[in-house]
Amino acid sequence: MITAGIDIGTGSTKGVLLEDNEKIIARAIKPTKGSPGKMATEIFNELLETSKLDKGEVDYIASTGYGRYMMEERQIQISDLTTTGRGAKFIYRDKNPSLILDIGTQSSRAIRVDERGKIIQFKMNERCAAGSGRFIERCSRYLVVPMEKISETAMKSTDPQKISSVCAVLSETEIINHVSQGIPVEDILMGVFMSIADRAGTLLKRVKLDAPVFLAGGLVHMPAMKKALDEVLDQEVISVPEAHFSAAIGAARLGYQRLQKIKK
Amino acid sequence: MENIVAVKEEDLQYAGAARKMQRQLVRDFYRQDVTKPVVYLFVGGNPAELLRALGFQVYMPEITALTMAIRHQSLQYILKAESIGYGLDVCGYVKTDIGLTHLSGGETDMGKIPRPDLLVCNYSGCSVYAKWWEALAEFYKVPLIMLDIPYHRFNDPQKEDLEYIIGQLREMVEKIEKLFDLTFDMNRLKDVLAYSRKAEDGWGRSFEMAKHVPSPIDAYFESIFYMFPINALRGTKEAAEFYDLLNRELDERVKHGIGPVENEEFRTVIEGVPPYPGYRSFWNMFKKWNAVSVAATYPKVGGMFDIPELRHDPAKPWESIARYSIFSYCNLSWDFRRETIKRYLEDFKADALVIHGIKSCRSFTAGQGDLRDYVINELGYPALYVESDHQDPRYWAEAQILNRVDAFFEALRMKR
Amino acid sequence: MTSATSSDLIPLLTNLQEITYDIDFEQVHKWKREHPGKKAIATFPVYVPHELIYAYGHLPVNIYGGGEEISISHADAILGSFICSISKSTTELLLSHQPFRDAFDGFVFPFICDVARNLSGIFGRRISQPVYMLHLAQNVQSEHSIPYLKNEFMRMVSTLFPDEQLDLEKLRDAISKYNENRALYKKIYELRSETPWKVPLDDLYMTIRVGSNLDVVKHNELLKSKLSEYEKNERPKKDAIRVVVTGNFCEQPPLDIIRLIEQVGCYVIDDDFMIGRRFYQTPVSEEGDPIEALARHYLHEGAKTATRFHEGEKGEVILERVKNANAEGVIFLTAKFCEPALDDLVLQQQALQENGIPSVHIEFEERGSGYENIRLSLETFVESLLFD
Amino acid sequence: MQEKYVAGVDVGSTTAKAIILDMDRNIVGKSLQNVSPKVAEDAETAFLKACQDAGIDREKVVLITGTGYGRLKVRFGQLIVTEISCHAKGAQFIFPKTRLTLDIGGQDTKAIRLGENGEIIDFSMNDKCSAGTGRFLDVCADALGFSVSDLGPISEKSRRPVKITSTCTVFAETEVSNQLARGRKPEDIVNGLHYSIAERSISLMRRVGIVDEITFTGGVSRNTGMVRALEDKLGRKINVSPLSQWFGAIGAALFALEELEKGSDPKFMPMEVKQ
Repeated sequence: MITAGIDIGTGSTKGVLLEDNEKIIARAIKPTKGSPGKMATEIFNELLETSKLDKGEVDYIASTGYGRYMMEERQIQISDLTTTGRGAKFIYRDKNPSLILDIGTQSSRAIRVDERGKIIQFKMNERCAAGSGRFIERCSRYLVVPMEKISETAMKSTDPQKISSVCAVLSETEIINHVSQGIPVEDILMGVFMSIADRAGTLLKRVKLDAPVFLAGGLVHMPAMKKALDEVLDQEVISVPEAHFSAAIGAARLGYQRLQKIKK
Repeated sequence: MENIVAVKEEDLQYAGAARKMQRQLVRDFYRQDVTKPVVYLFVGGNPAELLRALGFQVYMPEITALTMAIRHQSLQYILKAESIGYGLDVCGYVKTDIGLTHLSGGETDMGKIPRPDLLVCNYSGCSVYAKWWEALAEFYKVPLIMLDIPYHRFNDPQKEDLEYIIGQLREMVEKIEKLFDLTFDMNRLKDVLAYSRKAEDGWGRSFEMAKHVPSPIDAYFESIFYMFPINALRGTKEAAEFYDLLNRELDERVKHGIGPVENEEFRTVIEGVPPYPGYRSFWNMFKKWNAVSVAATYPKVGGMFDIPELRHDPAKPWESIARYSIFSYCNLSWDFRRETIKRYLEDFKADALVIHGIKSCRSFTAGQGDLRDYVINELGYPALYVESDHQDPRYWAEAQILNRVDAFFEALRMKR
Repeated sequence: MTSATSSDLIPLLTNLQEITYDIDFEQVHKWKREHPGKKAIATFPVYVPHELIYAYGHLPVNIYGGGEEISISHADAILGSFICSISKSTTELLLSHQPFRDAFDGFVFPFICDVARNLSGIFGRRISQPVYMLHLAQNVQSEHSIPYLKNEFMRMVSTLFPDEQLDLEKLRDAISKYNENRALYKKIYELRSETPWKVPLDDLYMTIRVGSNLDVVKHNELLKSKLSEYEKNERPKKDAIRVVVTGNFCEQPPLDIIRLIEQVGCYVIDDDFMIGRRFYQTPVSEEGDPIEALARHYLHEGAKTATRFHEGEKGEVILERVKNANAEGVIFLTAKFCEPALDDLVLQQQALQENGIPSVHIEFEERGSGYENIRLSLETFVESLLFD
Repeated sequence: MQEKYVAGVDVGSTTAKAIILDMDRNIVGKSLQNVSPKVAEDAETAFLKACQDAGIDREKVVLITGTGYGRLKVRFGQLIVTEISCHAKGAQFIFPKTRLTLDIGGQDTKAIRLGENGEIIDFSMNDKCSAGTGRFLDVCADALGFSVSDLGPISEKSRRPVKITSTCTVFAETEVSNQLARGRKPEDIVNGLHYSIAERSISLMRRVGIVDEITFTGGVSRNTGMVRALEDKLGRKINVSPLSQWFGAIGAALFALEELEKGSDPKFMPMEVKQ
């Protein structure tokens, strides 16, 4: 049986095709631009192309992410917290994770899951976005360091300078101050990662930080993010690139679950 | 104008004497051994005299919290409290105290903060007090006594309000006698009250001194240091002696025309709780413009001791404690607060009002914008409003505050 | 006071939402036209003894800010940045909305929190009508609290109505009418607990809230009519989870959020929306000194909400509510910057966690930035209970 | 008499502006320079470009005032004045009857009340939150895929402005995306943003008192949609000038000039300069 999970996020849209709840036979990712609904369809078509499957051969489509209601082809929509928990549980299945940290474009979430990946508790960042990926994008623009280089640059830091402001935009004033005091760009950037890690730490403590932390979401690629988290959380956080697809995989797996139920 | 003798401040006999003694009192306080039962009280309108007379060691978590903030140590405790569920918008005092005492065992680099044996909630001017003590009572499983102080709304507190407070004070004493197997001794209370009175008279006099031009004291930035004895040690001999020393130092400064800045140019009244995490920087913003605060409301959070009728009185023990408790600054109606600020602006020959609003304390802050409007449009004084927090350094945006303070004094100078 | 006839109810039934959220207070203006010489008194949440005001023949009205109906343009400057929406929008109504100022002949702000208390001083400076800050007694154990509170209640009415005398018989009558009001709420909530699908949450909410604008007699009529409507309701039963919603509500969540809770698949069995109008579960004594009865009831029978001092039972209170509602989880829905609610939340969530009861915490504002994050949290919460 | 000039250099969070004045208060040179992490260099570049624009040697400029957030980076200058004083002064120089100025800047929005002689009576700035600042527009323009300079013309097409309620600049981006997804027209969203900022700006102006004449300064004042929204909400005309971005720098240069005329020690010299 083939189920599709499409995660329509604010930054990018991700999709997977899952065969019999276990095997990922196709995946796709693109930045979300324009209409989220159309984006979802595009990703879905790309999945069909890669897997050489016909639309009719996909048994169930589950959408997730902020645009989950906008995908017309969906059979069900599920919140991205639920799917991230399930997906991460599957991706890291041999390590039996219970704490998942999802740092996305607009918000960060700490999720506590049970044995099956079911959410026991979760916490999202409060209304200001200073703890999210978007903040890094702004810093990249302001400090004139391209996004691809941002992690690499930050890793060169020897004396990170934390940002204390709670507002993403007003943090820029602080960054300007750092810049004008002649603090090197790498130290400011690493400080930015450290500040995000600090906020993530607070979220994790809210759901109780008593186990290894597994990363999901867009920032899993960045070594600087991992390094900052390792330091702030005082443990080695676990991250694999595939975790970027946590929500999509989780959606596909929950889709499979629904399908089983319907068939009964 | 006094005859000015050219003397350098450091040559004076009492130069820095009060500040030195205050530092010593703080050190001694946090290093003292715990030999008696410990009671936690709030600063505003508390019955410390009664508890001292009953034989308690008195602690005020607000003072510990601000001491941590001024030493740049508050954030770690705030984060600890947030990690057990206290929200971003909860009062920083509450979070620092819970993070420090309940969650970290009270260990600080100044000494250990003991856990309480008794909590007395002197509910005067701050509704968070009740929430805070309810939580501590659950964390520590110790008795909690509510002492409900009615809000000040009338020109004189009415008989019924005083009776209500006095009735509760007597009930409190009886309850403590039973709980801790103690005996209340009126003579002891009167001795404690006499020390309080002496300290309050001295503290009150130091406020008056700022009427001199130039003012010998910064009635905000300096007085905040000098608040420690009146708030933490009121009713002790040390506190009474401290204000004697302070006044000697101030008399000497007046004699030689010495003030906290070299060349007093602006006299301000300051309203609001200070930004402890950025205290020094904030002070420097004023110093560089030769601005001295000549009166301030924050030093009166422990009591309006600039008004002689509101000081403790061994001749009227119950009544003076009750009357005092209604008039802690945060328990005052906006009518009274506006009048007080008007009085300060006029009596102390001030040029302007500076308001510092904080996120944590809505009791102090909610309505300060209305006050600003009143001062500018009804009294005709310039007023500046800046905002941050008294505990949480995440709200201290130095560049922005500096910008506002500089622009304010630039404008005052241009008008001259 | 004229008693309402059934035909009077028709506009209420057809325009429920409009009347509930009317910041022009047309119902109040109408009442005043019908009762020349009588006054309308605005009372801020959570609790003010309306019976006393009603006993003088005047109309007590609960005010709940301007919600989404008014944009904040003046109030930010007066109050500062870190202040809850209801305080800001109430101040905005005062400063920029004439029908609001004209509707009321006096204002009462009870000491439920520092901001509400301070509002009394801001209002007092800007209007000529009497403004009273009601200091509700917090010491439930002291024998001095009842005499103090009796005196405090009388100070309130003598500030509002300096030249009028209180008739104790009329006060007893008022207590009886408000007791009926409370009994009707209780019945509706019992019906909701047994058959939640019959009582739509948003309709129930507005039915209670609209009483803020009405004479209690008329509101009792409305409640009776609604009760029989709900009893006959044949809505299908949904596969939804039973929850308790708590927020120590002074500031009311936007109607869209209330609807959202039901939309994502919850039956709200117990809530404390409009807690001020449902402050007592038991009737106030109609015997003896009625002023004392009100004072005693406040001290010993009042709702255990965060804006009152009540020691050592926060966890028990919420556990009891969950048990009585036979609920699967708790939604904490608190107003941004509401310190009392944020403080109590910690102890309550701890108690739930220790007892294995799932809960979720959501913050709201009157004029939020869309409800996407709130929807996300609610859906996740429901999914965590629904999916295997 | 020797040929002499003064300069004002306004170093903001995104751009640095410089103005050269001659002794008769004529603007003889101006420049605009993007700000990079090398703020001090950018400030100097802005100054040199202005000299070039005026066709003079930098040595002819005898007194320079730095202003703006990066004012301390104007190390080649002698005076430092906050942009609040400078904006007000610049606005009153161009529109002498100005009694109230509104400056919507990158991170700050400020309303300044002025007396007849240019003295600042009162000022007010946005609080700890960036909602209602110029950055709010930048972010939303980005989300819509427009450049900031397009916003004015686009909003003119709007018939039914969308109500934007978000108070957070970063979350406003989501709101904009959601509105787009719901099929609202871009012009209506842009117009809604303008009204939302106008509302917040007017709230700030109220704190100091709304009095005639009002001059709208800063980069955002070139946005015709923003001007229209403000005028609509205020119910009166406001002054705008093609020079509005330079008001801070003009004011700064005027302060320098006045100091020269006084021949006295620089009075507006905060302590940082001495450090």
